[in-house]
Amino acid sequence: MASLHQLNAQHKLANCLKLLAKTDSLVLIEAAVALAVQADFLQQLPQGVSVFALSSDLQARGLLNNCSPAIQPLSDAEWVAASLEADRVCSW
Amino acid sequence: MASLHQLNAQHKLANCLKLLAKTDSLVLIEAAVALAVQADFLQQLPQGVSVFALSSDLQARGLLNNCSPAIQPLSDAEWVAASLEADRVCSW
Amino acid sequence: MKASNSFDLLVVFTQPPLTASLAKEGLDLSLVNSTFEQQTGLIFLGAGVLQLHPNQQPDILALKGTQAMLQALGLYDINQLFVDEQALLDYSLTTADLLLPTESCNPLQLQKLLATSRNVLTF
Amino acid sequence: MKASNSFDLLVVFTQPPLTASLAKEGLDLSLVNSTFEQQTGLIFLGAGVLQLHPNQQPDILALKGTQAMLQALGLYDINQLFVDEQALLDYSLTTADLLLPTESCNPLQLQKLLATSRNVLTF
Amino acid sequence: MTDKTLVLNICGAPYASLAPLSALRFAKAALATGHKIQRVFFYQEGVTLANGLSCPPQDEINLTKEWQKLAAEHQVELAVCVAAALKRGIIDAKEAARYGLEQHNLAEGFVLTGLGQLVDGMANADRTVTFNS
Amino acid sequence: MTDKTLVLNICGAPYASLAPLSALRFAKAALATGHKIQRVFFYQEGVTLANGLSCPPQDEINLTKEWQKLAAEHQVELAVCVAAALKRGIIDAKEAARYGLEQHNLAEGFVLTGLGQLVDGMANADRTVTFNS
Repeated sequence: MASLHQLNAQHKLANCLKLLAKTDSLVLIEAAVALAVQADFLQQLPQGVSVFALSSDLQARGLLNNCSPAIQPLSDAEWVAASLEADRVCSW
Repeated sequence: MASLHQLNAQHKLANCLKLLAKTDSLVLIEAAVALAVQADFLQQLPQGVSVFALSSDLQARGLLNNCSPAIQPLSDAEWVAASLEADRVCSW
Repeated sequence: MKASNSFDLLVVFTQPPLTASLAKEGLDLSLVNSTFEQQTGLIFLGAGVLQLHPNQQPDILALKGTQAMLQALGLYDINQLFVDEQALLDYSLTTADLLLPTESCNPLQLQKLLATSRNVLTF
Repeated sequence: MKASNSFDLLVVFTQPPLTASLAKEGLDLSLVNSTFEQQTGLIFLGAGVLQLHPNQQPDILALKGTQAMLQALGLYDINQLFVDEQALLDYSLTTADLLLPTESCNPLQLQKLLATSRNVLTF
Repeated sequence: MTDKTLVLNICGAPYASLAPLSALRFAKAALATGHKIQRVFFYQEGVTLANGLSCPPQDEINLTKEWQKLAAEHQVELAVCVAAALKRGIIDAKEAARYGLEQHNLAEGFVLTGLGQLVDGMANADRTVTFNS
Repeated sequence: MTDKTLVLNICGAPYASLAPLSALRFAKAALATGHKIQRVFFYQEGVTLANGLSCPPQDEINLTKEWQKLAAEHQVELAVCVAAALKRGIIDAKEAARYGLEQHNLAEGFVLTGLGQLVDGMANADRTVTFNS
């Protein structure tokens, strides 16, 4: 019963982490894709969480090439698919 | 040339701290008065900073009696006076 | 913790009282959800626990506050309120201090509430 | 650092690019300020340093972005751009990576800019 | 994974947030991959997208028009929370008359409705996705 | 400390923020202690306070009316950034005609104007105080 957490702002991460189970996934959207290039971001997450970031949001901000290899860029179609594959979407 | 930093949301504190000099003052307004009852808030500030919180904002949220004694409640008139006494107001 | 909880909708409050009209809009939705016979659970997360702080006087700011709506939850059969154990510590509160009866939850318990609910909305 | 800076207005950018229209509105104001012969300084603080990240393609989202406005700053005699040294580290950037020439500042230098400016606005 | 029914819940304003734009991208990708958008609900600041008087600069995207176009092409319901809308000055001709106002501004294609439409949508759709401010 | 000239810059919307309410409290306290509010400037989401069609619930404060009242009683200028307002669908009769719109919604007592009015205010007032969202 895994959730997809949809995070759209960096400052909401602390609350998101309280509900983010290690079997859940996280997708960074909008300006929160800045986390994908932030040095200490990944180590704040529980081991095992799959992390995605929207490709267009990264590219629009010039961050696609700087994105950590541990973070998987998603097309909009893949974003829709991930939202349907999870048991629910939790938008922060 | 001291500034009065006016903080209205907890999540803006990190950026505020970057510009908050030890000779500056900080006034918590609106929902940021929640910081006045948060255990580890004061130790994040540089030594010497005067910290205020708006009395009405504390009272409206039931927090006036829980407010740390190191934080001085301000009436609206005192808030105006503090804004004029400082050399500038930096609103976050 | 009532381990068998499974809500149609979990409403998560994350902000202190009188942060815009977020809490009011979350409570409006909770009440309407209940009138549609949907099981509703509420989580007070992080600074959201302050929503249940006693002695709030929103009228001092000419604002309405949510005290009456919180008191009405029971009339709508919304009795399952969960609070973030860590947030209680951060704000030096215990469940006994709060406006309504709640259950204090550790991170795994909070995560389980999410994992067993059909929908979730954060305010 | 040009120690004698004293600005009529300091504009502080704190958000990553394309966070609502915050940066655009801060730049609009900076340009107008300059046409009123007011000395304007810009600080890029925290995630705001990403405003100057190269290779932005806002058109991918059908958005306008601020690249043209940033390039126009020089035409308006706004040449004093300051960036938060710690934020550059946090985002693995150096001033050489950025879209425009900037001066990297430590906390005391940033605080001095504020202490010597008449007005300040944060975006 | 095809042919699922989706409800989108838009809670952020244009300009102050990217919620209406991100939801539009999501909706287009969902429709292109064979899913159905049953309803788009506008709540909180999201209701301001339904302001028919907005005049964005000519070289910028007009999100209200984009949503009207998508809704017309794909028979998507654009449901606006009436309580949230009235507070924020988004009002149709009927409500304007009731409040004694001479002007109104609800954009064509949007309908003022109750929160029940969101609850009904969440209960019945395969998935509800919220776009916050 | 008496008789200073203040400019207030309101950047947050009603409901989505407390900016218009906090600024109102500040303005009342400033006037009560002998200072002058030279101008209130509305920028970013703050412009939505000037929506004359807002219908708050009867038992809630009507911030648009409160500001109109204060402005009338104390000759305070309510200046709304025209570019920010047009994007967000806050428009007066003159601009509506220019854009071919049949309706308009700028509340009485508010004036659409340029950003220069904020710059001029900041340059000349004793103190400018901003209220963010």
